[in-house]
Amino acid sequence: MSPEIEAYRDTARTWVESQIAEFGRDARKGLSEADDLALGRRWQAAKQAAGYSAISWPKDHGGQGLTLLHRLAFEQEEIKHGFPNDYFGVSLGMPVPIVLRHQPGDWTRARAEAALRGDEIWCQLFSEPSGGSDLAGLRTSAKLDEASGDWIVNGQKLWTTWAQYSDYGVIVVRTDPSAQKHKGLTYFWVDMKAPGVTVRPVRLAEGRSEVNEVFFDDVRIPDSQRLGAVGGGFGVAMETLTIERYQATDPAGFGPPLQLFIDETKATQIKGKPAIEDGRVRERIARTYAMQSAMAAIYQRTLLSLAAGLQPGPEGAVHKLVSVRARQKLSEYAMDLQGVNGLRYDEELSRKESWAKSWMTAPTGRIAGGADEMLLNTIAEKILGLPQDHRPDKGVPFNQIPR
Amino acid sequence: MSPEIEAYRDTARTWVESQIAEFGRDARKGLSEADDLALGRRWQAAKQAAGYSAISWPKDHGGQGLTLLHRLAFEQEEIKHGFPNDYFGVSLGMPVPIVLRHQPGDWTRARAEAALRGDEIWCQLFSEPSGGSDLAGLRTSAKLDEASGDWIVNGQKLWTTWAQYSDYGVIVVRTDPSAQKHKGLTYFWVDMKAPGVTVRPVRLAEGRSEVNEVFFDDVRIPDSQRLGAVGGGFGVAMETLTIERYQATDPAGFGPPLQLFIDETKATQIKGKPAIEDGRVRERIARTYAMQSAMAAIYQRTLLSLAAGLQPGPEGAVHKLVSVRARQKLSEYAMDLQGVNGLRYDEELSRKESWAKSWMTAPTGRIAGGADEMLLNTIAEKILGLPQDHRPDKGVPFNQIPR
Amino acid sequence: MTILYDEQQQAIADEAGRILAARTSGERLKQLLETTGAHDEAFWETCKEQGWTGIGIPEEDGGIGLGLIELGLVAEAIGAVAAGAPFLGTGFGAAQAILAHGDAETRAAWLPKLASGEAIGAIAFAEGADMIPAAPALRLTNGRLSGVKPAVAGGASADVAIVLASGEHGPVLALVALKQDGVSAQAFETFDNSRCTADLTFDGADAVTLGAADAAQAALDILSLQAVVTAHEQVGGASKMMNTARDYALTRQAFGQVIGGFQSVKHRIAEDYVLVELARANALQAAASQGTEAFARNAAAARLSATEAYDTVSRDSTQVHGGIGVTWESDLHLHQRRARSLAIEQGPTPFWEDILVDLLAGEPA
Amino acid sequence: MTILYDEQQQAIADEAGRILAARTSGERLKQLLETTGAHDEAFWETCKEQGWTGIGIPEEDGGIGLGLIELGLVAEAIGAVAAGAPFLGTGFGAAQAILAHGDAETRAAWLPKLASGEAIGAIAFAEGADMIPAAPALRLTNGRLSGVKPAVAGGASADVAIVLASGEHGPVLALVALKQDGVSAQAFETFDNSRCTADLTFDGADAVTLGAADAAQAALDILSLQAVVTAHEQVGGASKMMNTARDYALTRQAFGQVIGGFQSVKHRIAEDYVLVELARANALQAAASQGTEAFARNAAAARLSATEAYDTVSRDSTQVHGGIGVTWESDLHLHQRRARSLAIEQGPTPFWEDILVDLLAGEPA
Repeated sequence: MSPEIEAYRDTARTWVESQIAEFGRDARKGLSEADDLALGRRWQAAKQAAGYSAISWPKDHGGQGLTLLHRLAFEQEEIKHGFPNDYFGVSLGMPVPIVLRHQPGDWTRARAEAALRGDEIWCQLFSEPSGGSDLAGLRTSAKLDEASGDWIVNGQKLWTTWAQYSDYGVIVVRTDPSAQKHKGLTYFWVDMKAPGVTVRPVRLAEGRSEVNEVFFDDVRIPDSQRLGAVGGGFGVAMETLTIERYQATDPAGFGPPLQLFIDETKATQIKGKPAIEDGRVRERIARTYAMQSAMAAIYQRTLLSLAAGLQPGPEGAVHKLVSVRARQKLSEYAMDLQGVNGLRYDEELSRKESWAKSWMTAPTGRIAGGADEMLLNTIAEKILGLPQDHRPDKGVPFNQIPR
Repeated sequence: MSPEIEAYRDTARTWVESQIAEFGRDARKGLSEADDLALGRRWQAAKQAAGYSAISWPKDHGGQGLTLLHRLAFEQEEIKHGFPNDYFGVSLGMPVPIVLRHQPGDWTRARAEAALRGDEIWCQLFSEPSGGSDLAGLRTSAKLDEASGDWIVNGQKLWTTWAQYSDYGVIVVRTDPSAQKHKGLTYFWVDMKAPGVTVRPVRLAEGRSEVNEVFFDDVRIPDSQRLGAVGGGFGVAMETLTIERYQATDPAGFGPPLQLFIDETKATQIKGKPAIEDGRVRERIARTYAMQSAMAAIYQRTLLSLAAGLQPGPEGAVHKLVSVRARQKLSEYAMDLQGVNGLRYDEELSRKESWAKSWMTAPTGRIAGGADEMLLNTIAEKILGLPQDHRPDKGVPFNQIPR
Repeated sequence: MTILYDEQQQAIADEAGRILAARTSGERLKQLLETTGAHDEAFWETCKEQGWTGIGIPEEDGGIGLGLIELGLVAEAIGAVAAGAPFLGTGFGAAQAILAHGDAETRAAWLPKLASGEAIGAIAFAEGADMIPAAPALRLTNGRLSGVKPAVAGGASADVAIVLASGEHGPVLALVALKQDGVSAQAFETFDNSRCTADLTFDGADAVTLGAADAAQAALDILSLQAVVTAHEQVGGASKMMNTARDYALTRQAFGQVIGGFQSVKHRIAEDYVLVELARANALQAAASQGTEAFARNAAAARLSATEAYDTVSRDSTQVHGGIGVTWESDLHLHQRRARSLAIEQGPTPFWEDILVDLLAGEPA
Repeated sequence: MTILYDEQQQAIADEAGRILAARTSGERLKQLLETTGAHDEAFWETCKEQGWTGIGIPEEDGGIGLGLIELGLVAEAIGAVAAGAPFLGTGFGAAQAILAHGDAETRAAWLPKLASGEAIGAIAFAEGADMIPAAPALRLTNGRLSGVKPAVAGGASADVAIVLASGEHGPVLALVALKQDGVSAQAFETFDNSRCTADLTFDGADAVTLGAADAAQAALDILSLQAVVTAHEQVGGASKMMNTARDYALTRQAFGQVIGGFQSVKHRIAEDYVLVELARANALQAAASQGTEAFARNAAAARLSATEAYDTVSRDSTQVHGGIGVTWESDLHLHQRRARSLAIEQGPTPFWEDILVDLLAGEPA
């Protein structure tokens, strides 16, 4: 990487390391979620004060006006220490930038500042029970109240991350059910404290509940909160999803590092010999290393392309497909190698520290943000030019698609 | 199995073993294909004389009038010794029985007798270049010559096994291109020596050429050679394919037995120790054994079901999918374990004796008689009741399907 | 023995499935996940009431004297509902150890109670990654046990355990009553709490040496028998998950069609069907070969294919369900968890691979 | 070193691809399959004429002094056409051995000839399954070699070989001219005959000991360099097979649509794309790290992912093609064969897995 980025990274590292005691992994151990959120807000404020939030946003949006490479350099340092930044990832990643882009102005600037300080949180209300992968199949409706000019929203969103703590959200709704499915959608921002909005956390198998069901019951949204044209919601939604395309990635698929597997297989035995001497274990270590090393090289190449001003392709699909699937299998095998001790489960350990936790949370990782099948379609269609799947609902008015 | 079948098997084994010297694997070594075919005809005649051909055919078709279980018992004994029976498998398996069924009579009886003696061979002309898996997409046409009442056939068949040695064949052709694809087909038997029939062997990657292209150039077929109704050809073709559903199977996927792998890994080394002590090798032996042992148990269960008068399901699809795919991978690994000696290739060795030959011929095995994808569709649709694939050509007149 | 079920066997299977469907619930299983060391009382009562606890025990010892095939069928039904207690399997293992190596007194003391379910049995051979330790850390000296057996399935509730310990002249199998001073069972958090897994600590507890000449071989024989029962349970779970995925794929719509119409979904379920059928065939073949020379080999093969099937199918079924599949509410995670606890409890895959290869290679390698 | 190609490197790749497409043919390759020990003269002439033989050799030794990245790009282009001679890779290995361990005289005698392609080099370390035998059966005594090196790639045509032999004080690397009395090369039938594989038999042949202090380590270093070149060749072949499958899937119709519209085909090709991209990334990363501490690790990783990619993609591509894919005429089998010969020649997968784990674990295990 360029010397400028490396210098920036060094400065960032020094600052980040000075914050570990107050905000790092150990400081969070044992906190209630409310206390952890409060700590998170302080961490966000500290980053903002130190000039490390919104690194790649334009200055007139309240950002630092630096490049994506600066942001990624900071995030690579930040990610190492388990800071409480989860609550703000969606908020600052997509909803706030899209609103800034479509409705610049004082009110929005004030919201962005509050969000950057961690005082306010935004969520993204896209998915619905009727279709996780099929965004355009959504059914939540908005009807125009001719008298007031407001839109009246009814329906249900699902998988809305951090909705339970959100002050605002962006939402796609169906405003014309007689149009084809992609064409009858419109995009708004919405006040999550408005009457008729009900948030209900969804408990996941592994116990976390950062995702929610959100019910809309005659919720009134002024037309001034519309982003883009009536019927243009699908386009704005796609624009939203592409804002934050490059994030710091993890070749270990957000599971434990391979080194942990190596260390453990040195310490455990198979038939009286260190497990690492067993060919089955060696095969898995070597294959995993080769995969992770390639993922890291691809990521490095992406950064270099960005630095060279090139627009990189959809490598993210490859990364997620491969790394999370591999993590799931390796986690299972690591549990096997512990023998009966593989049954132990410590709720407190993170998915990067515990194979059992990593295994337990892997299914969520494989589904969230694009299931394997969708990622394969992305690769096949966007990169290789293979045909789209047959879609019987194509060109059919939404309200005439059989359910 | 029942004592009756076991007694039959014992008798058969004794007879089969008495024939090894004259017809077995070693007797065939080094023969030209012409000489091998001649030996094969004598082997077929010997079986016929001894009452071991057409074991499960009705007596009035020239068979022994015994059950499928008798036939399978004989075949399990026969298969062990590499007799030259390949040339007659298709002939006696499908074409001759279907003609006997649809056109019983003296002429057909005479043909069946000649086929059972090995004097005549029949082939099955179904597949075409335009569609291996999509039988109903065939394009070879037959037009009725109103004057003579004969059908004039033009087109090309492909993958026709042993066409180069065939005296007769059964063929499906398109007699009505304006009908939907399944409905415009008609079924005939055809004299392979008729004017306008040209057979050209297709060389496969591994060198064998038991399959052929067959060209039809204004070939005249009398209407008396029609089997079934005009337009009923697809049904007769399906009937043909279900005649010979149960054959002696091989859990090793017609590749080398697992014992060969075990023996070799005892004799070769990895890092100075017998390869069989290496976990990678152990994993493959154990997993392969488990798979093969299950396949054998399933086959055994099928036989018991048949014996109990039950109609077993499409287990054949499972068998072929799993066993041949596994054979391909195991063969590759066996080659790896030989190190640089894995490069050696002996054309003379069979795919059951040589890992390299097994690997080289595995792709053909995975495609012939149903590619993996078709087998998975069979399992998904026929057994699990999942929907058929989208088929844009469904219900469309054949000549209006885009190509 | 045959490998087609007869009518009586089919009736046992149907009845077990019917009763379990009526008496078990996902809600109760999820409550058990949130406690440590508790089991589903209603399920265990059912096992006792139906006589399932006595299936593998001879009539003269208080059981009903059926075989592995019948027990396997019940285990398969149990696997389908991911039932909330491991005792049927662990008790079977304990009973088999007593049948094979116990003297008349031990048989009389324990078999009728195990057969009726009045006593809960457990097997405690493993120490960490070592399923059958050559030199167990647990020591048996002058009839007294000292040391720890970690992570014993059912250990939190069991009344009696069969342990592998180091005696004066090498490894021995011993029977130890667990409700005595000198024994403590420490249940701990697992990802599948109704397995009642516990560390058993012995501090001079009374134990009876069983008459197994070769204790390691005897332990393996017992594990093999248990493995066949477990393989059926795994097949039951895998089959249930495969069918759940199939049913979901037939109803869930996306992009204008049921998702079962997409080959990615359709072929995945078909591959899962194949894994289940292979595992089922091996499980039944193993059960049917009890007492023959082929049994050990068949048991290992059954264990391997059942573990692969249940792990894979539960992974795939969750994937087919998408977001719904990873919710607490969906119950799919009950099988995800059970697939792993069953995969580990009686020896993970590498252990059984080694057992099988040793058998196939004709000598320990 | 960077891991984005610069313009000059891109030009080398484009030019190599263009020339090879013009000068090679599947027909000629298939003729070579039917002879033993012959190679594609036109291809080898092209290598010499284009200066590819000298890429990895310094200018002062008669080469053109470019690096692994450039040689890798040429190898990738060669892999795409499954070209009919292994000499570019084997000669590179021999030259690297001489560069690292040869004295001035040896360098002067061989490097210019290897750089011009006048001499063909080969590497002969392996003995059967053992890629780097700890105690080679080939013996070097008083400057004379005796014994056999089996299955040496390029051995049927090579002028000089680097061998690993047992010297008086343990293993040594030695250089042996092959066109002398006392050496015979016995080409034999392989499934990929243009590799010119031969057993080399030495009967008192003159040989020069190379100054490698740790011969086994030196042999591994040379194999690692060769492995990176081969990884590029494998990536070239895999990528070609992936694209061939893609193109076929876009044109071949079945059931009324192009087969690329079926997810079973579409996702298979997408998975193959992933394997190719992983392998490509590792190959380039390894080439770019030549001379650094990470090189050995990167080379092993590159070798592993390239072998997996080429084997898998050629298997899958054939499968996507259906019946046409298994015909002699289709040329796909040229890649099927090449995938395997490249997988084996420089050490099969288990060998490289062990190398990599030893490096990662910090000590030989």
